[in-house]
Amino acid sequence: MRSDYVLALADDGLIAAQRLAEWTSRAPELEEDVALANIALDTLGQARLLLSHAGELEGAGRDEDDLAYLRDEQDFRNCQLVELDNGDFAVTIVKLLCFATYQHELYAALRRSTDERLAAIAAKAVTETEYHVDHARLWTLRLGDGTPEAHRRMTDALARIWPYTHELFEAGWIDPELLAEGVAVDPATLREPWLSTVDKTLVEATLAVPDDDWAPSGGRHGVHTEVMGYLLAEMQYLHRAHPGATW
Amino acid sequence: MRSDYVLALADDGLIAAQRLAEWTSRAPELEEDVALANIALDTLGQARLLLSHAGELEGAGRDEDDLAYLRDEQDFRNCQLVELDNGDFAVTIVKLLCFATYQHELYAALRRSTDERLAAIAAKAVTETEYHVDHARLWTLRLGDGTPEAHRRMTDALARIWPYTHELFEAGWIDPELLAEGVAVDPATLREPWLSTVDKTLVEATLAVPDDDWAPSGGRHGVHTEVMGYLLAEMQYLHRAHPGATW
Amino acid sequence: DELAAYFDAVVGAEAKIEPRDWMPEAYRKGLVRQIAQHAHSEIIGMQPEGNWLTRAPSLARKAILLAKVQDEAGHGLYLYAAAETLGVSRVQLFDKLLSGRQKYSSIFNYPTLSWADVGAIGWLVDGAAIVNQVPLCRCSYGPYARAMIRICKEESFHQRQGFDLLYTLARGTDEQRAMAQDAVDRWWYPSLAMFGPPDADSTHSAQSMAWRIKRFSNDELRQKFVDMTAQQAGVLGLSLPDEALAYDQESGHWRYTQPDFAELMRVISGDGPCNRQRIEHRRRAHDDGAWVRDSAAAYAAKQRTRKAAA
Amino acid sequence: DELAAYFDAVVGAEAKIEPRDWMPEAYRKGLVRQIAQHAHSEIIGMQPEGNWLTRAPSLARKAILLAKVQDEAGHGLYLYAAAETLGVSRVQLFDKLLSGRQKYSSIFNYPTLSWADVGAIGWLVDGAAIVNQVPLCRCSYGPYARAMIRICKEESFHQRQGFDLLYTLARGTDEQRAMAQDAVDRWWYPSLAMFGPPDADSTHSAQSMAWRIKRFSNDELRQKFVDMTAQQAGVLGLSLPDEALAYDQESGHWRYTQPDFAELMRVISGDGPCNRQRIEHRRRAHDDGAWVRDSAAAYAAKQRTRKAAA
Repeated sequence: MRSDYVLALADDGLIAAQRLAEWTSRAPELEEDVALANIALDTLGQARLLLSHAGELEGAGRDEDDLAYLRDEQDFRNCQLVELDNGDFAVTIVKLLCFATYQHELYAALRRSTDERLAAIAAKAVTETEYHVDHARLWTLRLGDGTPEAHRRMTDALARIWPYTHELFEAGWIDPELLAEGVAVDPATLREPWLSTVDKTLVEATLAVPDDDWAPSGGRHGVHTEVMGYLLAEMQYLHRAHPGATW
Repeated sequence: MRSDYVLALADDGLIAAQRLAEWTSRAPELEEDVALANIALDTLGQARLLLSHAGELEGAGRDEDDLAYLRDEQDFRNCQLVELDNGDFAVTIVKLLCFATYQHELYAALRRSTDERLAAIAAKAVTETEYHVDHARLWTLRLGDGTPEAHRRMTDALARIWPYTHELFEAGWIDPELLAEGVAVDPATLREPWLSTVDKTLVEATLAVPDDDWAPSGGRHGVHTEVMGYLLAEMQYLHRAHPGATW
Repeated sequence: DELAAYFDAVVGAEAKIEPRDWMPEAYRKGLVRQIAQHAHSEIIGMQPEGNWLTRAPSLARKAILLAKVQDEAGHGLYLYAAAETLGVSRVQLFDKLLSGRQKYSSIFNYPTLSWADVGAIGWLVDGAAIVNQVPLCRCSYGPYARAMIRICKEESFHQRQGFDLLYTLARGTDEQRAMAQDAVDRWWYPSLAMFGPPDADSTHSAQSMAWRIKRFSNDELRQKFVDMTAQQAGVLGLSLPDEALAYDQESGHWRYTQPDFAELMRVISGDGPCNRQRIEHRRRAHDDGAWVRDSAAAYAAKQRTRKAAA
Repeated sequence: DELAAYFDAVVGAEAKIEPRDWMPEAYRKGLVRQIAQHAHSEIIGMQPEGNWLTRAPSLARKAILLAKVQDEAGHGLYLYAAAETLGVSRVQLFDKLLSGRQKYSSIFNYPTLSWADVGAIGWLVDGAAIVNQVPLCRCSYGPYARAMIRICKEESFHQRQGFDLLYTLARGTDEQRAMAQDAVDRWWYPSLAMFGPPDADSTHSAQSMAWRIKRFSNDELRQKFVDMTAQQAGVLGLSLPDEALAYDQESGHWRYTQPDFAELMRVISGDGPCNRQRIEHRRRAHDDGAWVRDSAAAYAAKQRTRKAAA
C-alpha cells in the first residue's frame, strides 16, 4: 500500500525528531542547542507533511495527530536506528551522520517520484537534509580528528550505531508495485552513494567503517527495540490521557 | 476527608515502590537485587491495601487500579521525597533510610488508629518497615564508614535528599477532625523519634545531618516536582491506552 | 571632562552609546550585569518549557514549542554578544552563572507541572517580559537596544502563542479547562514578582533612569502588565487568582493584590522550588559537553597548523 | 581405582555425589559449566521481564512480576552457591559471564515488546525451562539436584502465572487478544530452540547421560514440551505459529515444525537482537556498583580490625 510506504518515511522523521528534541537545553554549547533544535524542527516538519499525506492516502480520516499519538508500537514502521537512545554527543552525531545522509539520498531520488505530493515534499526536504548532513560532517571531523578522548568516543559510537544502518537499505518491506510505478525508491540503490559519502567523511575524520556484519532489523515490520515503548509512552501519554480533546 | 488521608499514605508507598522497582537487575550485587525487590514488594503491598481502603472510604466505586492508574498528577498526594529520581545507590539508600524510618514511626503510631482497618494495615506494615530501616541502616554504615568515595557520595546524597524530609512532618494538610478522632497521626509528633533514629545511624556512619533549612513541599496538595509527570506517564501509559480493559 | 560631557550629551539626546565610545565605569558594569542576567534568564528559561517538548499533545504544538525554545537559545546568544561588546567574554559570564555569582530571572525557579504551564508561561511570563523589555528597545546602549528590538518582536509572537494555547484549553474539555486555570493560578503571582520589589525598596533605579537604561519604575511596569493581562483574562475566560482584582473607573487602572515579596526574596536567595535543579541541569550539560568543546578546539588548532604549513 | 569405583557405584545406584566426595575432573568441569550457565541465565533473564515492571497495567500484576523477577535473582544465588561447592567462586563465574567466556540461555536475547511478552515468557519460556529442569531434580550431584527441586517448584508457579496472564488477555479486548497472539507468535520458535540442537548434532550428551546429569535427549524433551504446550494453547484459545502442528493419534504425540537451528546458532554466537544489550546492561550494573562493593569490603575490614583490637 502506498500509505504504508509514506508512513514508514514519516515515522523515521517523527521518531528522529523526538530523540533530537530530548537534547534541548543539554547540548555541549549554545550554538549546538540552536542547531539541534533546528534539525529537529526540519525533521518534524517533513514528518508532519508525510503523515498528513499518508493519512489522506489511507482514506480512513486519520490526521497527523491520530497517526502520531494513537498508533501502538507495532504499527510504527520507522527503522530502529532512529529510536535508539541518544547516548552521548558522539552517538548522536554518528546517528545523525548516518540518518541524514540516508534521508538526503532518499529525498533526492524521491524528487522524481510519480506521487506528485511525495515529490514536492522531497524537493523541499532535500535542501534541509543537505544542511543536516553538513552539520553532522563538521562535527564528525571535529570529534574524530580532535582529542584522543573524542576519537575514542566516536569509535565507540560507530560500533554501537553501525549495525543499525543496514536496515535503512532493506527493500523487502516495500510493495513491488510502488517500485514499478516509480512511487517509491528502492533503498538498496541508495546504499552505494550513502556509503561513499559517509566513508569519505569518516576517513577525513581519521575514523573507519566498523567491520561488523550484525544487521538487526524489524522496524519496517513493526518490530522495534525495547527503548521504543518508553519513547512512545512519553510522547503519547498526555494525548491519550484526554481522548478526543483538541489541543 | 478520611479517604484523602489514607490516599496520601497509599501514594507514598505506591510511588516509593515504583522507584525501587526501577533498580531491578541494576543493583550493585545480586543479594541487593533481591533485597530492593523485597522492600518494593512490601511497600507496594502496603500501598495496595491502603488504596483499596481509601477507595472504599471514598465510596465512589474506585478500586486500587482506578486510583493508581487513572488519577492525574495533581491528584497524587505523596510527599515529594518518594518521587525523586533514584540517582546513584547512595541517593537510594539515603532516601530509603529517611523514608522507611518515617514509615516505621508512622505505622507504629497508626497501630492505635481508631480506624480499625488502618490499624490492622499498620500492624502488619510495622514489622515490614522495621526490616527496611535495618537494611538502610546497614548500608548507611557500609557506605558512610567504608571508602572515601562512598563517604563523599553519601554526603552528596544527604545534601540532595535532606531538604525533602521536612515535608514528611507537615501536618497542615490533614483534616483536624481526623486527628481529634484518633484516626490520623499528627506527623509533627513523629519528627523527634525519626530524627533521633536517623541521626544515630548517620553519626555511627561518620556522616552528619546537613545544615540546610530549605524545605520544599507541596506533594500533599498535589504539587509535585518535574520528574513526577514522567514517572506517571511510564506507570500509567499501558493501562490508559486500553480504557476499560481487564488485566 | 570632555568625554563625560559627550557621553551625557548623547544619552540626554536619546542617541546611542556605541562600544567604541567612552562610558562611565558604573554604566558599563551595570549594563554588563543587566545584560548578562537577561542572557542567563533566556538560557535557564529553556528548561521549564523544554520539559514539555517530548510530551506535547499535538505535533503542531510540539513544533511551535521547539521553535520557541530554540528562539530562547538564540536570544541568549544575541545578549551574550551584546555583553561581549562591553569587554567581557561569554565564558566568563557563563562561569558566573554556573557558580551562582550572577542571577537569572527567578520566574524560572518554578516547575512546569502540566501542559497548560507552557501556555501560562507564554501568556504571563513572556507578557511580563515584554512589558519589561519594550522600553529597553530605546535603551541608551546601542547593541543592547538593537538586540532588544529583535527579541521583543519574537517574544510578542511567543506571547500570542501562549495565549492561543490557553484559549484552546479554556474552550476544551473540563479537564483541559481545569488544567489551564490551575496553571494561571500558579503562575500569576510569580509573574507579578518579575517586575521586582516595590519602588520603595528598589535599588539602582535612579541612576538607571538617568542613564536611559530604565525608563519606568517597577510599580509602573507592574501596573501596565496587570492592566493588559486582566483584560486578556476576560477574553480567555479564565480568572486570575486575586479576589481584589477590579477595574478602577477613575484611574483607568486595575487594582490588584501585590505579590508576596518575602517569597520573591526567598526564591531569589536560592530557595525556590527549582533553583538547585535549574543550575544543576545547566552545569551537567556544561560538564558533559566539555570533551566536545575540547575536541572542537583541538581540531581548530590542528586546522590552523595545517593551513600555516601549507 | 577405588575412588572412581565408589563414584560409579553411587551414580549407578541413583544416589547423590556430595561436594566432599571424589569425582572425575570432567564431571566436575562439566557440572560447573552447566550450573554456571544456568545461573547466568537466571540473572540475564531478569532483564526482559524486568523491562515491564514499571509499566505493568495493574498493581496485582506488578506485584506478581516483581516477585517473579526477584525469584530469578534468588535462583541465580542458589545456583552460584551450588557451583561454589565445586570449587569455583561466584566472582570468577560472573567475570566469565561479563567477558563473554560463558554463555547464558539464548532465549533472553529476544526483546519483550509488549506486556503480553511477560505472559508468553512465563508460559512458554518457563514451561520449556521446567521440562528441561525437572529431570535435573534427580541429577547425581546433590547440591545441584536440591537447588533444582526448589527452583522447579517456583518455576511451575511462574508458568501458571504466565498462562493466567495470557488467558486474561485472550479473553479481553480485541487489542489485548492481538497482543497475546503476537507475543506467542514471536516466542514460540525461540522456546523450541531452548532444548538445543537436534540430537544428531548434540555434543556432550552420552557422557552426561551416563553420569546421570542429563536423562533425556534434546529431541525427547522438545517433544514433551510441544505435547504439553499444544494442548494448553487450545485452552488459552491462542494458536501456535505452526501450520504443521497436528496431533498424531498413533504415536500420541504432536507433530511440529522444527525451529530454525541456523538462527539459533547465530543468536548463540552473538547476533541475536539483544545479546549486546543484555551483556552491556549487566556490565554497567556491575561497574556502577563497584564503589558500593568496595566500600562494603572496606567497612567489613574495618569492623574486623576493630573487633580484633577490642
